[in-house]
Amino acid sequence: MESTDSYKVRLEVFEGPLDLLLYLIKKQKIDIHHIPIATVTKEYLEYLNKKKRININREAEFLFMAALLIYIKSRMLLPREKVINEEDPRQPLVHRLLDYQNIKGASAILRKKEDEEHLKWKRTSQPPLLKGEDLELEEVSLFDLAEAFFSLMKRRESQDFRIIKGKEFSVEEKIKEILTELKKNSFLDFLDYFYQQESLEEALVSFFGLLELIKTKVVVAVQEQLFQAIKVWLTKDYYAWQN
Amino acid sequence: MAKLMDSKLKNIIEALIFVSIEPLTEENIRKVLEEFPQEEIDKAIRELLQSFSDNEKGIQVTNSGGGYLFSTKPEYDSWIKRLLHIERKNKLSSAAIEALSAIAYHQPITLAEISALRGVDSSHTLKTLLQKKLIKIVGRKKCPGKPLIYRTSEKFLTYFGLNSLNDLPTQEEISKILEEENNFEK
Amino acid sequence: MAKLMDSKLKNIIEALIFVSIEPLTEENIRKVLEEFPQEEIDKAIRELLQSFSDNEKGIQVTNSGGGYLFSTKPEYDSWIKRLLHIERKNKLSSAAIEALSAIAYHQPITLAEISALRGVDSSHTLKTLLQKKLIKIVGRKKCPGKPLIYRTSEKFLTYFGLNSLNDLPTQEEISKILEEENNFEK
Repeated sequence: MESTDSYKVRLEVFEGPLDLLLYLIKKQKIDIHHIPIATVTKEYLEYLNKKKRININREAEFLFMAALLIYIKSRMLLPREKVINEEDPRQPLVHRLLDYQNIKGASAILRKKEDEEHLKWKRTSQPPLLKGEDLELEEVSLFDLAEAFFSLMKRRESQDFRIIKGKEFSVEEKIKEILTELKKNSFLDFLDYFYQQESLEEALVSFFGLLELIKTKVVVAVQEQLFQAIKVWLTKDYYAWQN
Repeated sequence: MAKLMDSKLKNIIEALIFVSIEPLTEENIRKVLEEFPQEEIDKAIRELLQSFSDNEKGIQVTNSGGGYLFSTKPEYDSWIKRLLHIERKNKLSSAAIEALSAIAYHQPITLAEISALRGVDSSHTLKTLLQKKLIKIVGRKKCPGKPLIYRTSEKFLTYFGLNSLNDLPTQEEISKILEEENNFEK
Repeated sequence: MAKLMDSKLKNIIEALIFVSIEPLTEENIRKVLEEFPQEEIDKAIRELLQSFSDNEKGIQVTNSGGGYLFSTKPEYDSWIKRLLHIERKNKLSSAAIEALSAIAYHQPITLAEISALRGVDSSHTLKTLLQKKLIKIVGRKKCPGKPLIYRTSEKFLTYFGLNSLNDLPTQEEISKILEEENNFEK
């Protein structure tokens, strides 16, 4: 259901200037191919006049059509040399009206089909047999893709704090990993190490592991100079701790 | 024995359609039943559709949206509304239906082209249709400004009970309804 | 006449059970069918249950969880699993769409970067996208750990009807579509 009622009240029931024009033509039972432009323009303007307040921004299309009608009328009134093959100034408008009329006709049929389909109720959820299965399936369009991304960005902007879910890493495992690295290379570049972590969660768990090691004085973190790389070294206590 | 076999195939297809929320395509039915010959599958589908045609069922299998789907029979609508406490289903606005027709018959189409066909700016309506997933963005037009281009979706077909875009109202049907409207107003 | 009436009641109940998300209790059935005598309703329910007992149906109504419920017959489970497997192969989960969008707009990108963008570990999702050939590995990042870097594939472009990555909808276009309503109401 379209939510904005304001959108629908534009000039009562008419969906647009073509709609109004079509109505005026039908009302006078005129052949669409031979619109008496003078009469129709007059009626069209009268109709607009009756609408006391026209919102220029919203009804601009109606005014534009009025201008177009007046233009066509003036062109038809102006005496000009007869040139064979010269297009009737009404032609483009007639084409638009015919196209539009077809759309209106199709809309009426689709509306009937909508009514018919509404009588048939469909299920909106999977039957219980399938519960528990991961069935998060969706048809994807380019719009979904772009929307997914931009809402992702929005979500991130608004989240200073977020809950991290996903694969689980244990602090114990990370401690073992860090110690293995340290034994191999005698020291560990703090930043390098974290860059290697594949997810934020993994990085956080590793960080906790490192804190644990520092707390128990098994390793020591050293920053030799301000803004320089932080390096982590094994301490003497490591060997004691190991036993 | 052969009889049992037939009805089994029909039953499998019925079960498959039943678990589908979206129309189940013949292609997917064939993929599932790859060991069965095409003719047998076709026959089983026909029999299945047939089995809902009498007055003994409250539900049916329909062929729309490019596949098969279960739904209730239309005559029981009022009872379902009672059960679900729904007075009436939301309909599309006339602007939305009009824009959909414009898109359906002129796709692929840009926003500017839709607006030109309708004579009204259609960006708001398009947004509604996108959100309802009745249309989708399918790329960009190769012209200055590279505007996005739109098409109707599978859901559009299902929504109107159409099996494919070939089932859209024909020019004859449209002319007929336009004539009827004119006569009615006279 | 009475016969027609009976089957109609049975059909209504069938339609009601079909649209219920939860098992439909007898109490609810009676509420909807308040103008019908209890015995007729009971009889119709019995007949309905009966009608699925032969070998001619792939679905059935069962009494479980305090109410009546449609389900597929258990003997067709293996076929349904086949279907779900096929459908899953063809479709993307919302996690996959999200990851794909992160890659599309941020490529070249590493797993760690995708996970950071999404706030969840994305290794599993990435594997799915690789299997579907919507993304590809294009090398390693020159940074510690030398993580693999990913890009969207040609198939990604075809899937979404794009000629090139420049054709992806921009932030402005999407916000315009999504936020037009707010502007409109101002």
